[in-house]
Amino acid sequence: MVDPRIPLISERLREIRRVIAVSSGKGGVGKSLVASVLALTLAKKGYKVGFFDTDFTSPSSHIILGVSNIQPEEMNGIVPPTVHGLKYMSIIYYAGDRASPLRGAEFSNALIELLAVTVWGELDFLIIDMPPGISDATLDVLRLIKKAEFLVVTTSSRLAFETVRKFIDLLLELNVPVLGVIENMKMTNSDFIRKETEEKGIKFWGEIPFDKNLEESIGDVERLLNIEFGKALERMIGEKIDLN
Amino acid sequence: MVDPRIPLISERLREIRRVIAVSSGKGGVGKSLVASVLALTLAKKGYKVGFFDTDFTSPSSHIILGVSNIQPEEMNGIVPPTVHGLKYMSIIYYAGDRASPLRGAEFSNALIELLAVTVWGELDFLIIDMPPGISDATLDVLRLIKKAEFLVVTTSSRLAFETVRKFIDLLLELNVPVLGVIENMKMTNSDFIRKETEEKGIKFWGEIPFDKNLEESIGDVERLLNIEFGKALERMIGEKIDLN
Amino acid sequence: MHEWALAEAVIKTASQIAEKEGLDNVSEVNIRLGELQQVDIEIFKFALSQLKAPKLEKAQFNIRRDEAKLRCRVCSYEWTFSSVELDEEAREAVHFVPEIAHAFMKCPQCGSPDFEVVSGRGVWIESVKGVKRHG
Amino acid sequence: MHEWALAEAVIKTASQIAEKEGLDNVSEVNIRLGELQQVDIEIFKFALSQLKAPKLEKAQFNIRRDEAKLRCRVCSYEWTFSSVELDEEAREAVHFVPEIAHAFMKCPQCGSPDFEVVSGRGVWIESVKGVKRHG
Ligand SMILES: Nc1ncnc2c1ncn2[C@@H]1O[C@H](COP(=O)(O)OP(=O)(O)O)[C@@H](O)[C@H]1O
Ligand SMILES: Nc1ncnc2c1ncn2[C@@H]1O[C@H](COP(=O)(O)OP(=O)(O)O)[C@@H](O)[C@H]1O
Ligand SMILES: [Mg+2]
Ligand SMILES: [Mg+2]
Ligand SMILES: [Mg+2]
Ligand SMILES: [Mg+2]
Ligand code: NI
Ligand code: NI
Ligand SMILES: [Zn+2]
Ligand SMILES: [Zn+2]
Repeated sequence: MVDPRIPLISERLREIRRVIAVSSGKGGVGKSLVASVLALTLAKKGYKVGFFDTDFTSPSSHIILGVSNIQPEEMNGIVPPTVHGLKYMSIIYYAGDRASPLRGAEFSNALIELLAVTVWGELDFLIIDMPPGISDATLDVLRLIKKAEFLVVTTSSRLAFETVRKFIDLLLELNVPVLGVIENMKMTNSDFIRKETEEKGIKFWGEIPFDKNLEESIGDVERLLNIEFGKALERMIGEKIDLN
Repeated sequence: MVDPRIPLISERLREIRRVIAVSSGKGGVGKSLVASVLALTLAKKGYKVGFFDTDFTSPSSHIILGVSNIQPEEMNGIVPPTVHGLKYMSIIYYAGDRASPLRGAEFSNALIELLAVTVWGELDFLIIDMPPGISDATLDVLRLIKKAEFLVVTTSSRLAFETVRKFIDLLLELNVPVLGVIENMKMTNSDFIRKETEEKGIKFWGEIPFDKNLEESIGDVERLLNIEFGKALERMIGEKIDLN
Repeated sequence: MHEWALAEAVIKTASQIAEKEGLDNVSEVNIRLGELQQVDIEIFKFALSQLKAPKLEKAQFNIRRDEAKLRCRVCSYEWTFSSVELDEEAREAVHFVPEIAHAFMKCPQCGSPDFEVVSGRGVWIESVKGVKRHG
Repeated sequence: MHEWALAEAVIKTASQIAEKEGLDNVSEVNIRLGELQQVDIEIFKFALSQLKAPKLEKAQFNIRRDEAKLRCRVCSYEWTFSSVELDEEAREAVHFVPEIAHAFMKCPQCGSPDFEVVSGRGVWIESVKGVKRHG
């Protein structure tokens, strides 16, 4: 018995130039916010951008983007609707605001299904918002999306970096491209994260300060791009991503 | 083929009066800190307390407790070492500081193994530090530890509560006891979380302020118990847990 | 109709299998179609016939329906998908992502969403038969 | 020796199976012991003999070793646990929690830690045989 979906996935991703998985291993460090604002910023610069929220049991990018009442189109597959200039795919189209308790194998199956049937078309960037943990999502992206590059988000906390360190070591051991590390919600001026990152031979993208205006900007993308959070990320994107 | 571990689990947990799973669904809300300080506080009050870190792919309670170089004893099973008065069990005894990328089914198997072979003995409380996500860990605790009560941690953020709401709805639908909700890292004075919690008929345990002294107290349990974080949690425990 | 995407997956994979096994001409492709996904079999068949790849021109597509059976991981109760009443929205969601069943269905005996799809989840290729390449 | 805990699991579960199937006297318990966990078979057997529950007094414990086979989920390469060199620390860790293999081992072909334990993971009860209760 052969699963016919797997060979189709690379075909579906064929016309995508770069895939960036915004990841960490640790939860609550700002992956979803970084992924959303990264995608929005690239779209604003004129790139064709897809955005895929793979945190199926606790999706949050739809809240950040202020999205509701949209559905993909069925056309030789599933065509993601365009939201704020992004081709946006999320499990919420199917689960709505219900809890979707999924075991790892079920998560994996759902991810494979969506990768196999989603018609992204031609994209400059596909941004993937990853769930926390070093588990099915990470392993499946590594296994199924060979061209994925990882952008790693951490906070300044030792608790976050304990996991992030393991996550990065895994990527390096597998020779997977690590685009860089972002230190988010910075409140003090320790350079612990920068040092640890550079010691591993990885680009330190910089710091995003803890932004008091962030919470009230959630759901309003124009504001998100214009507060400190959005501005800091925009600067990093300009400096660190090779956008030729 | 029958898995002989499952029937042994209830036997292993027989002499434990109460099991409290510190959970959320969301990552980075302070589950590990709340679980650790809850366990320490109960132990300080004179209760017999076990503490089980089930976040196998990103454990952090050992950093919070400042634990290293300890190993369980082998005696008709695995006897957890006592750390700061807690019978403490963690995957770090076996994985050390290596990354342990585990798919859900593997997580589940490891959890079952540890539940089957760990000899807790008589306990007043077993505190479980849960990983994020609504996945194998949650489903396995529900399936295997029938007496588990859930203490739910959230932050004030809409992004956190979006997931926490789903998590609570799942528990309520299954008629699982929800001890209460803690609003952690409080920085503003909105009463959104309190209201939402009480509307669901759940006890609101209260707020833990964002504590600037927390980061530097990680690894030093005496300090953890004496900063605002520890004091706030101690007050809640005194008021909200029925400790007869 | 995302039935076309599923058909595309079958065609592409059957071609790859034919290639790997050195089949010049594929005579039959045996497909198992899980009930859970509620694939529209007429559209699916039509898509298969339209998408035919070079080596699959003369292939016959045999489609076997696989009943969807579920088993609760908590209480071991077993039931069939056809015995469950689901509204249109839920059916459509499960059509696209069968795992979404966990958001809409519960074990009829104990109420748990922690069940296993024992059979009848999605689309599978059972076998690809044909004439081996000569030479 | 946590072999005692594993033996306890077998005894307890075999007793439950005997109870459920209405067996008065169990004559044999067939056990499959996965190689990955590196159970000390002498200690395990001794523990089984010491722990015997009422209905299991005359039971014979047949233990079959199951070779540990691994398969990479990325490149499909298959290998055996016995072909891998692991240091003492790693062996001991895997002895307690077989899944910890994912922290210490990689696919010999592609280097991925994303492999499956196809067989030989842990302890299983294959069957419990005996005389049915009369009455
Ligand atoms: N730079 C920042 N300043 C203030 N709050 C932030 C910042 N980055 C993230 N947050 C907050 O942290 C929480 C976690 O962010 P989120 O993007 O959901 O993380 P993850 O996806 O890693 O779980 C959210 O409540 C978010 O509003
Ligand atoms: N009340 C608080 N004040 C300040 N920082 C906190 C507080 N609670 C948690 N943190 C910080 O938040 C981060 C996440 O905490 P952690 O306990 O690891 O969460 P989880 O287990 O839910 O992932 C850590 O860096 C921790 O130091
Ligand atoms: Mg997120
Ligand atoms: Mg934690
Ligand atoms: Mg619809
Ligand atoms: Mg040792
Ligand atoms: Ni369709
Ligand atoms: Ni042992
Ligand atoms: Zn059930
Ligand atoms: Zn491999």
